[in-house]
Amino acid sequence: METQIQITCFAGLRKFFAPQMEVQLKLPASYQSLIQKLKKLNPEASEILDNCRIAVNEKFVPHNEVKTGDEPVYLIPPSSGG
Amino acid sequence: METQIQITCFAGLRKFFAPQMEVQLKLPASYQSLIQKLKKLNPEASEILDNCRIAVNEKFVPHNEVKTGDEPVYLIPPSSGG
Amino acid sequence: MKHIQHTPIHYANLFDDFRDPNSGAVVLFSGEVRDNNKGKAVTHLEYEAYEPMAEKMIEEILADTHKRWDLNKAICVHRVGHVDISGCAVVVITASAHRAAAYEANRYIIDRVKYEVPIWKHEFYTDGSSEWGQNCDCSSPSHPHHHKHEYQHAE
Amino acid sequence: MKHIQHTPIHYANLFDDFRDPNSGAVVLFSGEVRDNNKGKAVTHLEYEAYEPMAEKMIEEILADTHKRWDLNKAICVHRVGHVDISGCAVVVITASAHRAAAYEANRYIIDRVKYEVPIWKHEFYTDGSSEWGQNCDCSSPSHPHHHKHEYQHAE
Repeated sequence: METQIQITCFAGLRKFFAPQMEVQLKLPASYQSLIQKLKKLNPEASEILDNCRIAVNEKFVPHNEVKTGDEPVYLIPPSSGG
Repeated sequence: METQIQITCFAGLRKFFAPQMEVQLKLPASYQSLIQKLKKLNPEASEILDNCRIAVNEKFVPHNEVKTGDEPVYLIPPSSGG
Repeated sequence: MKHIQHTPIHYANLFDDFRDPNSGAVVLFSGEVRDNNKGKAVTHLEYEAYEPMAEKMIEEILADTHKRWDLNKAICVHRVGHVDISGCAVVVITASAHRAAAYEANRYIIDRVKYEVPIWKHEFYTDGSSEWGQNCDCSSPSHPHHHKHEYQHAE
Repeated sequence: MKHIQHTPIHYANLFDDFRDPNSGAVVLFSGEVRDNNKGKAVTHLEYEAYEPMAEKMIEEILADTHKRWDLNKAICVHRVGHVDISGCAVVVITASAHRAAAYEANRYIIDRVKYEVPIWKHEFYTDGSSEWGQNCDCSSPSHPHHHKHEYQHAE
């Protein structure tokens, strides 16, 4: 059974994806596999997706961590503040 | 024959000497010999005199430079600005 | 919201409010919008942030800074929204008894804020185009990525 | 007199006048009067300068700084006369396209101004005594004196 995961995209990622979207993911799954799924949805976004950090519950999670729950995911492109 | 040299003292030097004074010096003489003369005038000023720079015509002069003219001499204690 | 601000930053006021009789050294850094970048004429920037996380991360960076240096005060405020040329995008102010700490801590804060905190600049050019900024050319194979390795998956 | 000032320094105004659309980084250092020094409570300071030489030397330091770093602007203003606690004794502002130059040049300027330029502080204490300041303990045998050797009899 697949779970619906809400994803928020910031900044340059929005050239490739909607600010908010939902993807189906069979849990448990690594965050890396979620990234792979997004790359398939839009191969042109591969480079920026490879450089993104992932945040859940306002904390960064390692890409190889396994996602078990349906908490929303925030994709964080490289910072360019200042 | 001795020449009258005008000397200006700044900051901590004025604990030991007047802001403006005149000393007699037989020219030519090194600036170091002028410092020696001032140390004799007030031995308590020896330490600060050893740490002073000497300025003539708004430029620093080396202590071993020889003074030939009667230009005024400025004694510059270690800086403490900022 | 202490560190992320939607209105213009008045660093002069920030600085005036910063008086501290115990500090002999105050250092202020202002990151400002240049009229050009990488050879293109810039009209203005727009900054976006993932605000709740940006707030928390700047707070943590300031706390880390206080642990590393003997500081009396440190603040950091970053704009979001539209910023004109010469407008202020980010301000860092540090105060310490002696100047080494104020300088070093100030630079440490801005370096970490720029590389770690989820804030992005969108540059608008006179030719009508726009681009999302990068603080460094991360895709270059020669890029050292020291900041990335150090902080990327940190918590 | 551009660099030596007999009236209070309004760094906020100096900073506001400092806008430069070509600079992405502006660093301001303010040296301020602390309420204590070496364990004694300070009431105020009085600064004295050998003004014509101080003016020329600060001008030269700024010129040297422009040779060493890719700066757009650099100013330095030092007070003489009575300065109260938390009052500003000296301000250095530097602006450059990127921040490394602004930070490094700023610190270079204040270091040289403090060690080389004929300006002196007279500290007044709450117990009624006063003392002429030293920027470092030059009489200590362990003191490296790097600044002195480098600059003392220069020119």
